[in-house]
Amino acid sequence: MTVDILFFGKVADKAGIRQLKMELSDTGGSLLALRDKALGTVFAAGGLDATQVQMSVNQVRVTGDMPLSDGDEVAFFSAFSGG
Amino acid sequence: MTVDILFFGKVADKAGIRQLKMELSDTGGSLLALRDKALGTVFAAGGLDATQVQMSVNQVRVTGDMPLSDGDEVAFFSAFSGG
Amino acid sequence: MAAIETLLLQEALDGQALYARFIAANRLSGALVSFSGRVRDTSATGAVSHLYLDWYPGMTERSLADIAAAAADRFEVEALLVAHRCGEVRAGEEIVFVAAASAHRRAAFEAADYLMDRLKSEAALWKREVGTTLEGGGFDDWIEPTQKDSADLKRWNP
Amino acid sequence: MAAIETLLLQEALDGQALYARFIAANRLSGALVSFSGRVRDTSATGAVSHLYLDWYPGMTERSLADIAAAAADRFEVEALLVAHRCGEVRAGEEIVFVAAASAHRRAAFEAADYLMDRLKSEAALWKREVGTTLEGGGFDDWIEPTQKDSADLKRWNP
Repeated sequence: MTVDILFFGKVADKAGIRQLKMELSDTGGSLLALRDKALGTVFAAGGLDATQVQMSVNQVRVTGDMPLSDGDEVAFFSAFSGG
Repeated sequence: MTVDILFFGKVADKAGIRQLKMELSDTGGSLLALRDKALGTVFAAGGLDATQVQMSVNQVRVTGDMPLSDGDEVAFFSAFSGG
Repeated sequence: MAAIETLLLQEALDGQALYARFIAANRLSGALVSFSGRVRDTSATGAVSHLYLDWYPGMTERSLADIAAAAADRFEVEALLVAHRCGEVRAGEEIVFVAAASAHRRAAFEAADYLMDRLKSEAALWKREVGTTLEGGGFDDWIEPTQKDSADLKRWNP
Repeated sequence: MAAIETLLLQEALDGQALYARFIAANRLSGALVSFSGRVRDTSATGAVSHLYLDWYPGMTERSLADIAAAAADRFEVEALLVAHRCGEVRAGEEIVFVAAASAHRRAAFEAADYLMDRLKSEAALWKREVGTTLEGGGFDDWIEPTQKDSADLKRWNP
């Protein structure tokens, strides 16, 4: 039971990593728990906090918590800036 | 002492004429007098009245009366429609 | 100082060529907005074969230049191009093309929008629409500015 | 149903070619508005050499398509084209092109304007600006949406 984790933009930059696999069991299967664990480890070095990190699950943006399933693709990223 | 008179748009159409020379002395040298004389003769057949006729003198739009000089170019036309 | 070009064309207006020229001349601008207007083949009256745009040589050119100069005064633009047809313009042909280049996208949009609203009611042109009604009869009508055209213009001078 | 095309391009974006294609595909539309955005060679920070646009394959394409679909729902348009660069975009190169075709000039203007405001804050792209400061040092900064971008977006959802 694993999830694929991707990082984009400033978040990828600060985390110093673009991709990661994590065991779901390590985080109780919740998105916010996964984020907080990632913040506590990967992000801490870059000085990022939760307010700077946006999320998607299977390429759909999510703002609150949700349960994760085996094989889900979770992404953490900074605010979009296009145009 | 003459003025050149030009007609454009619906006004030219209704008047059935695009160009005309008139003696200034016939109208006392005033733009509105010239217009009313033109309305009374050329325009009458087309059923145009003064409210449908806009004016310029020497290619500058004029809304009220003004004295005319020898050789002035006066135009009568309907509302602009471009674009 | 904005670079301003205005064209009154008796022959075909080629928006694609004007766009290419404008984009090539403004490679340092961050934002470029263009508008192209074409004669539609149908109107409320019926099937349109062509428009005829009456014009006043000298005064019409000056009205285009005045409208472009007012847009350049009002918006932070680096370049403006205004091209308008006169004479007979057949259904499917382009009748007007405007483009605005600016450092700022909002200024470029607003300048092009403003140019079009003013051209519609304040360019010295008189438009006649010629075609065939559904019943098969011919029509040939002078087009006067609509209330909508007048409302569009008032947006800029509330 | 509006004809919608969205493109995410890792290579050069040629606005002139896209314009030519769009105008050719929409010869029956009365009004056509286009916007082209280019990377400027200077910013508040200094001389810009290039932008780098990070993207999320799949999600970025879908965000462009969603924004275009929303514009087609909201405005009376006949066709929309949205093209956006990703990856490295050098100063002077085009970064974004949008075009809208409609029977009505106001709808074409509004659709293009709306597309740009949404792309700025809601396309799944992350922009880094790279260059040299006036003092000669290098910079490499992530660009976050500004208050102005957020205000621009709010115009459509007051």
